Amino acid sequence: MDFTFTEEQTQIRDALRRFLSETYTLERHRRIARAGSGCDPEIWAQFAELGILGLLIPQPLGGIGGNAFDALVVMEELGRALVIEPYLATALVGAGILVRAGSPAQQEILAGVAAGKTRLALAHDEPDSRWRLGAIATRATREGAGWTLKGRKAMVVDGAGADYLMVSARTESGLSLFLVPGPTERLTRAALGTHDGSSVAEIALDGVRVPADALIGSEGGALALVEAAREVAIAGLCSEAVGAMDALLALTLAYVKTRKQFGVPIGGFQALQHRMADMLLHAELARSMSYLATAKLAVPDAGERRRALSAAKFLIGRSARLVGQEAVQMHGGMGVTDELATSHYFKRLTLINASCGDRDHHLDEFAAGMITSFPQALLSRSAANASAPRSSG
Amino acid sequence: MDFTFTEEQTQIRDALRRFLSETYTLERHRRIARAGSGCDPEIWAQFAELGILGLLIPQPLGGIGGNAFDALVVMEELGRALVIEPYLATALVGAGILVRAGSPAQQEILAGVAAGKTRLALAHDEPDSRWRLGAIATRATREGAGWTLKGRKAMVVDGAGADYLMVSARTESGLSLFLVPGPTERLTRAALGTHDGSSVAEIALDGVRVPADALIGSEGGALALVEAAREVAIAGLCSEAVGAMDALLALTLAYVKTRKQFGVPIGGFQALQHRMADMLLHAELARSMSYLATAKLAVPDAGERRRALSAAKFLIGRSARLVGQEAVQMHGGMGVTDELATSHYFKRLTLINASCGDRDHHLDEFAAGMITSFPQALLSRSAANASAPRSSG
Amino acid sequence: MNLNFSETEERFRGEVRAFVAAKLPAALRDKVLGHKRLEREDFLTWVRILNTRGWVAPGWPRKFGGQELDPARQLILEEECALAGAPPVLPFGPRMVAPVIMAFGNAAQQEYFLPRILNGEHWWCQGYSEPGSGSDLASLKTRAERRGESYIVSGQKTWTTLAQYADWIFCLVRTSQEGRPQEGISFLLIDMKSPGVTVRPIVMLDGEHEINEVWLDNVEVPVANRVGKENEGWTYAKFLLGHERVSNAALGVSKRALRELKAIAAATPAGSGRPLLEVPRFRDRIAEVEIDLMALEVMVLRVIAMDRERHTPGPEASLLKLHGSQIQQTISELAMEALGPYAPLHQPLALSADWAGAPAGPPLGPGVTGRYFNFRKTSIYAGSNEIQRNIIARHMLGL
Amino acid sequence: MNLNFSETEERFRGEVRAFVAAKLPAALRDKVLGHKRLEREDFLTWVRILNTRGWVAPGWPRKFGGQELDPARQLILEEECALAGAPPVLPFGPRMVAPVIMAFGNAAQQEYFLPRILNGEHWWCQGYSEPGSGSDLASLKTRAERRGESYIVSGQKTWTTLAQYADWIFCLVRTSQEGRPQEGISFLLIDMKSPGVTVRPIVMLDGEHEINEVWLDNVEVPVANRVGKENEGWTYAKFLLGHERVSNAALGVSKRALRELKAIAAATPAGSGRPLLEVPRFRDRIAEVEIDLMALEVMVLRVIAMDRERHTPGPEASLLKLHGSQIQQTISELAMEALGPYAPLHQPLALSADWAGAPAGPPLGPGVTGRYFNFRKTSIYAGSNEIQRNIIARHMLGL
Repeated sequence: MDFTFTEEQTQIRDALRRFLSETYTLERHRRIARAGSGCDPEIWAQFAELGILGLLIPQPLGGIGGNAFDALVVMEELGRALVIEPYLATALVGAGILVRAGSPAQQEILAGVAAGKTRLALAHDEPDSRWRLGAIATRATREGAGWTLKGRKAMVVDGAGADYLMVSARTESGLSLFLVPGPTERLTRAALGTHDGSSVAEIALDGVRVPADALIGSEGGALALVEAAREVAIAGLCSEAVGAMDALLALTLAYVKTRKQFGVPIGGFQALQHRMADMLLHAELARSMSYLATAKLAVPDAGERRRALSAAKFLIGRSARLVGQEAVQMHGGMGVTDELATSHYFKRLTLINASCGDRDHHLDEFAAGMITSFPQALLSRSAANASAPRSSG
Repeated sequence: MDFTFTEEQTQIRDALRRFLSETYTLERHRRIARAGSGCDPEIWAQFAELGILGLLIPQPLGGIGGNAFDALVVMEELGRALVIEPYLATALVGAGILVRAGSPAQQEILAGVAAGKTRLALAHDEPDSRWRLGAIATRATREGAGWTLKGRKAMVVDGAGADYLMVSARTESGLSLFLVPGPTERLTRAALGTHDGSSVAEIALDGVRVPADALIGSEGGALALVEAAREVAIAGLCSEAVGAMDALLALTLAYVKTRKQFGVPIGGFQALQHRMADMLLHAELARSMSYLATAKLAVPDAGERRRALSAAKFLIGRSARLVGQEAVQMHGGMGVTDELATSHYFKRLTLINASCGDRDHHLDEFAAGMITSFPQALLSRSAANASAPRSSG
Repeated sequence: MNLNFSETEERFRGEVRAFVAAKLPAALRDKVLGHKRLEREDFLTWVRILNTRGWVAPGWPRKFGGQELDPARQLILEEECALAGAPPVLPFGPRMVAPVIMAFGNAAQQEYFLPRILNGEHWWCQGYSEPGSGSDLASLKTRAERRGESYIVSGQKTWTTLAQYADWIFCLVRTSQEGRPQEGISFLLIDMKSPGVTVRPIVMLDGEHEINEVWLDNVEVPVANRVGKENEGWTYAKFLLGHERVSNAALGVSKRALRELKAIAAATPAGSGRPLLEVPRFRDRIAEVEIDLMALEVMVLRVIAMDRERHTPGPEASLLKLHGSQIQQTISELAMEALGPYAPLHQPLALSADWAGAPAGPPLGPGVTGRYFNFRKTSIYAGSNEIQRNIIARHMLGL
Repeated sequence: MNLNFSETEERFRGEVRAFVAAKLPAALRDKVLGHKRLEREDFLTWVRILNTRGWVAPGWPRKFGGQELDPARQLILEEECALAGAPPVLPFGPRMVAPVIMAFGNAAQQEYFLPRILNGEHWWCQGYSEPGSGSDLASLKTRAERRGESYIVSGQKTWTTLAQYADWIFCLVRTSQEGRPQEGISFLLIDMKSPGVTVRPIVMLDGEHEINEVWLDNVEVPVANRVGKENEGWTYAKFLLGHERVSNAALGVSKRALRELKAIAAATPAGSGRPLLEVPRFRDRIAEVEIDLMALEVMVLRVIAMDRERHTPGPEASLLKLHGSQIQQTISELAMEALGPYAPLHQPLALSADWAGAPAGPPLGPGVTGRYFNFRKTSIYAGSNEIQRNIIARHMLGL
């Protein structure tokens, strides 16, 4: 067991934190959010400069070949600084899929990703799929050497700004994934803003033609790719939430130590102290589960892996809710304004819960796995002679 | 609207409270509990003397012809004094059934009930029925002019001490109810103690023969009777819980005002003050729902009536849990001993939740009613044009 | 003991229902039920309609133009209007400043101000809170210096709801530095058009403009606009706060919100062909908040009865505020959770009644998440829930 | 970063598992897993078995008979023993008084007492709390007056777990009234057989006898039985409290309890042919506490790693105590709720291993509700959760 970060990870963390604390001020955040695209080109270029856009991309393909814990470090810092740029969508999810399953031609895109020139978006969820990865209605039919895609995608992170979309669709042999350039005929993207300032898109595919080599991986093999991508995204969101909670807790702590009511700092009131102790507990539980989620990404047993990820996403959603709501409450009126960073962290934490499955969704997933993994042998022992009348004990 | 009690009700309350506070001390409670029968003959005789055993029995049948709010007043006081005698089973549930549906011959029993000479018990629930009133497996088959009963009954309050049991059983035309003398051939009663000192029984009916006139009400008409009895019991338990919470809150308040730590009364600590404010809120919500439950007992619409009763039982179970757990916690080590009344109230409140359906059971009942009563018309309006792609807002 | 409304009360409910059905403009109703942004004129339209029936401030004494309606009927009126989709009657005029003017103002003030509250000519806002004084109201710093027949007022008020629409503001100001902080406070009525008054919007976390800072820079206020005696404003301020009894329970609007929550959950597919409303986990939570709302309603009726009994307000209103605010927050949170993956969307244009576009996501979705964010305020404003717990501990538990 | 146990740690786990499987008597295991009442001999039997392998106090330094096992291995040992159904090794001797004797006792004390803790000859109990001093430990009143080479000790200790079985008690006593309350305290080791020592049972709310009052009436204690210096006992007391690091998290026993909860829920019919374990509402709650337990386990490992890193215990143990106690309470409450209508039954006879009868209700039922009642103590003992929150606020948040 080892809970320390490597020297390299510490370097990434320090460099990123320094850059963000100097550059990514609340004012800058607000400006980027107002601009609507959810991505500041200058920031993005700096991310490339720092090397983090190529984090998961092997060196031969233009990246730095980092691992999941490197990603954890980065995501924590992005969460701490309220970064809304679609780093997760491009650098972890999108690049992850191409590294794993892209053809050599497709993988050529990755150098551009690492260099900050190309953005990627996974277009999988649909209007009524509510996080159920298999509930996909979009269809791809063979036409000549290529495919024709028809359907709708919803809530695609960075869907309007991405250079390439990875679109999932049903084919005869199951779910398949296609690499589609962002601007493509018969494909319309409606950009939508979100409460944290990032950008998502609704995408309509009205008979989009793609060539045969647009297929990512094997035909019918997309569900495994999407599941793996979702797992990476969950771990990333968990780390981001931990970073955001750290920052929010620190903000709140500073506030209650200075804000005076009735002549004393409100941090001196025991009722608030005890609630802040609970906030810290929940933030630390969240950190623990974030570590666990990232550690389990590499576990081959799918059941064990998914249970850990669902557990983490559930618990972190719960922690984020408690920490967020309490932080706002302790800030009083200031907490519900746009002025302080407080409300922005609160909103981001709330929206993280609604990304890649909320608390309910993941508790359900976890519980389903719990029942199948429960040793039925214990049952027979306890179920024996269930309800005969007995004399008193 | 009127939230005042009548002069008569105030008199009943005062007389009962005076009697119980003088007589039903914690020591007495403990002695009765230890004796195991769950009923002190002297106390019972005094209840008869006070008139409360005939509370719901019309005057011509030997009682005082009171109403549901009179019963509320009595149950609150019994709860306040931690009375474990089976008042609810005999005077409200048992007598209520005979008043409603008993034959003139059966109703002759009621004078004995009012006089404290006769106790009644409803034997309905079964080992696997888990509060579902319809899940009854006991059967009654016609044999000659009478009936033969076969089956098992579980957790029958005062089942071992009652002079008469009212046993539900399936007949060809549905569920029927039979009046069976306590000691009867082929009927065995195993008395069991509970954590609050009261007594319940497991009952085995191994071919019990009863005459034709043992039938209470009409054949196949028992479910309505049992449901009505359950409603009366729920309202009674709610009132009892309110009385117990009042007493427990008062105890706790007195404790935190006198118990010193670090040189000051612990009631001066704001963290405890805020939690006690929540205890009071929940106790007052419980009182409100107890009033509502009793008021709705008389409503003819079964759906409305049951929803209110389930709502009350749920909310009061929730309040009882919070108030009970917090009271124990605030008493510290003293709270988990047998020595103070605190733990006895906590236990009784916990057990009330497990009587006549717990929080989960009643939330389920309420929610089922909620969905059927939800105006489906609202649905069509909102479901219209659900998922077409749109331009950004 | 009888928990039912009386026959005459039910008849009154029928009258209200009929009146609202006949008089509430459909466009305004749809705006309210569709959670569109309400403009100044929307509120005033409804005030003028209500005033034709004397229902802007029906609890006022007859001599001031009221109907002396008892609290139960006021509750019925408020609830029926809310359920039918009428805009709220804002409390600042009729339920906040007016009772103070009636109780402590002089005849001239009563004659001038009260009718203009009823007919909507004066929109009032509240000048209590300051940046440094939230829960600790008495620490306020805005100063009023006497100069002849005027006060010269300087300072800053904040959290001033809809001050951008207001004609008048009632202010607590410091007229003396002597004694305890509570002792040197006076209660002034200030014309918002006075030179030196500046309103600056505060953007809320949902991006909307609902509250403001009000800056007072050497504003000249006639002494005639002081209510009651100099330096005794704290008494009036407390009187005013004690007057807000049951409306903080937000019974009517929470009933409407619950109805809407069920509609959202019924329209949300949750897999296996079931709507979310039938998923036990979610259904349970809706059921629980509905039960909480039932209990709140009985509590409100009990408090009304208690007030009537003893002729003076008690501390129980704190219980109503505490529970009522939590219910509002729970319902708004459940509605957001029902949206599931669509919860993040922010579509401010869709909140404008003029916008012709169709919103993305579920039809009832726009505004839902913003409302959850916005409703965090309900446990902060009107005496934070921490303050309510302090009041309960002190005045109901004797701690 | 690596959250897995190392290969050698996993090998150690295998050794423990094999040892327990081979050595734990089946009757004793069934008694533990069946929640029968454990007698003095049950605990001692297991201590003697563990001692054959040096595992009674495996973390002790080798020179005192320990194995200097690191905390991770101690955790593995404790967890495997708990899961297999071994009785707990009570902390009072090996993990409470022993570290104090090792750190501050003299050679004679070390030679005499330590081996007797390992072999079970001395059963220790804890004389800290007094009726008037719960959370406020330093306010203790038990007095020790020096008379020649003895102290004469008088006072009352309380909440003394299993004092009815104990041979020795370690006591905080007041040897001086000077200075702050913390300053006049000494740390004495007292033979329970000394004249003047009386043990009086305290019946717990579940009807069981687990804790006691210990009365000290002019008990003569040799000065040689004082650990460390006179009037410096507070330092040793705090050292002792700081030493209980991760075992308050109750990881192993909670894992066992969760396994049992699932078995109960799987064996409970809940209508429509489904067991309670598959009713979403109930299943959700089990799932949530299982997730909480996962998080607790990682937290425990993190705290162990932190301690190793900085060589000194930090305040994080308070987080473990807080979370661990709540998990214990939640599991015990869910088990009770699973019993449904049978929860009220109290069958104390069924808790005796000798009883030949069959209990009423569900086979796993007896003791479940009593355990829920009893486990309210977990948020009260070992520093109440209020005290833990105070510690967290002060030492981790700087408030």
